[in-house]
Amino acid sequence: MFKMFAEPIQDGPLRARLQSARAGALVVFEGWVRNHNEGFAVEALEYEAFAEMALLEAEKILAEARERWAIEAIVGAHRTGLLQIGEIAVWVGVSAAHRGEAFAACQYAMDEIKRRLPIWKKEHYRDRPAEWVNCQHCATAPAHHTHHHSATDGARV
Amino acid sequence: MFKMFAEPIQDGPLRARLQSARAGALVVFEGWVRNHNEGFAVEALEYEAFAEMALLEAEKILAEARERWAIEAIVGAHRTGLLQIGEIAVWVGVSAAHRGEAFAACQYAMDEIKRRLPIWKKEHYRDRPAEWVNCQHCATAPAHHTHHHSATDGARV
Amino acid sequence: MPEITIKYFAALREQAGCSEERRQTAVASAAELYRELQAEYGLSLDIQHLKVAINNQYCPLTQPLQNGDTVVFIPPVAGG
Amino acid sequence: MPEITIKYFAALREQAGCSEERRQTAVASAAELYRELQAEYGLSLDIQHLKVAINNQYCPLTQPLQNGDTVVFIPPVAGG
Repeated sequence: MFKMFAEPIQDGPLRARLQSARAGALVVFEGWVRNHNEGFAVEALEYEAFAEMALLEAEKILAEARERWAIEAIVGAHRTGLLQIGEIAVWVGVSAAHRGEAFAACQYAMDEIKRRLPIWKKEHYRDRPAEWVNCQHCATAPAHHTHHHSATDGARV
Repeated sequence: MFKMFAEPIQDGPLRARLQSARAGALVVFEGWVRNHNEGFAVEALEYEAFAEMALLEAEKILAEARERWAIEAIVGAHRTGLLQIGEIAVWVGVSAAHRGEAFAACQYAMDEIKRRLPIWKKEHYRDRPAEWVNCQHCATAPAHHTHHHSATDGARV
Repeated sequence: MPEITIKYFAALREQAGCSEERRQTAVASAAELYRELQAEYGLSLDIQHLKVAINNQYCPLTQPLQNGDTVVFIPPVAGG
Repeated sequence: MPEITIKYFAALREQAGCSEERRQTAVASAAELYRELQAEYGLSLDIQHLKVAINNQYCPLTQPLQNGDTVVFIPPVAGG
């Protein structure tokens, strides 16, 4: 199960899906809005999603995780709209019999979510105009900038 | 900060210690009592701790994690007493600017907690007498059993 | 001429000034469509940094367009 | 003779029938102390599977004991 939230992510219903008497391990990842990125003071973030495709792609990622590791359940969520510092932008939880599988599946899902979901963020800075992360680099310095939709370039967490 | 709980672990105060405007990532691990171990149906677990040393050793582990990875905060907790299926036996949370560090530090702390803290568990089975995990093996089959306090032998998660 | 729906997100949405439009066009591929839009709106993103999805499926930029297709040009993503 | 405090946990606690005791003993090391206790209580754990902590510090089993020491024999752990 993967959900998009326009309001603050409530983890209660997400966690409920992970409960299992067979599970000995739970790993939860939360991506928080932090107050800086690449040296600039950030005041807020705006997330925009191509929701239909993001949900399709997210379900593919969760299915891949279930196929690759012996886990009980995996659940994710992503926020859209304007977020303040400290708010949860992304949430992934995995339950499994053993902790190695829970860690690996959670980390895989997060890497792929950042790499593949059609979701964008606009950073609102304290000292300069807001900009869409990655896009402005591409527009202004394409010759020196070769990330090709990389997961890490300009990524937040 | 590491705490021992004789009552159910409440994660609210633990999570509060992890808050940081500089953190973009939170990883939380929970070890749950599961309903089986090594093929036997488990009905409950009893944890006993040499609390003074467990706390000393746990603080060493958290300090090692802070030294090795760029993290904002790391907090842990371990339960003692009789636990039912689904209850939280161990809790570790890590906040960091970036997710790689949060995952690595959390996983390291869990590995070391299982390996080093003087804490024992007695498994109460459905179909046979309760036993202290690891100890009975040592007593009854020392010649065939060479774990030497290993982290994985008979471990739950 | 085939009629195409185009959805815009993030920087492209701001530059196009709308989030969705329908247009009749004779272009042969997604790449040609992007050049048409780029000329009209002054879209700043170079096509080499975009992916394209047609009817919610990622496709090559050379994909021919059919009447009724929904096309989305996808800037470098930054979720999470 | 030196007086030693011994704390018992888990399987050792159940076999010794107590969680703590003080005893006067002439043994020269932690290992000798364990053999003394093993003979008295029939402790089933072989010493090769134990660690020893003296005054909350892990020590070699050969460590000599001092008056006032607190000794804990630590069976294979199973926390988490």
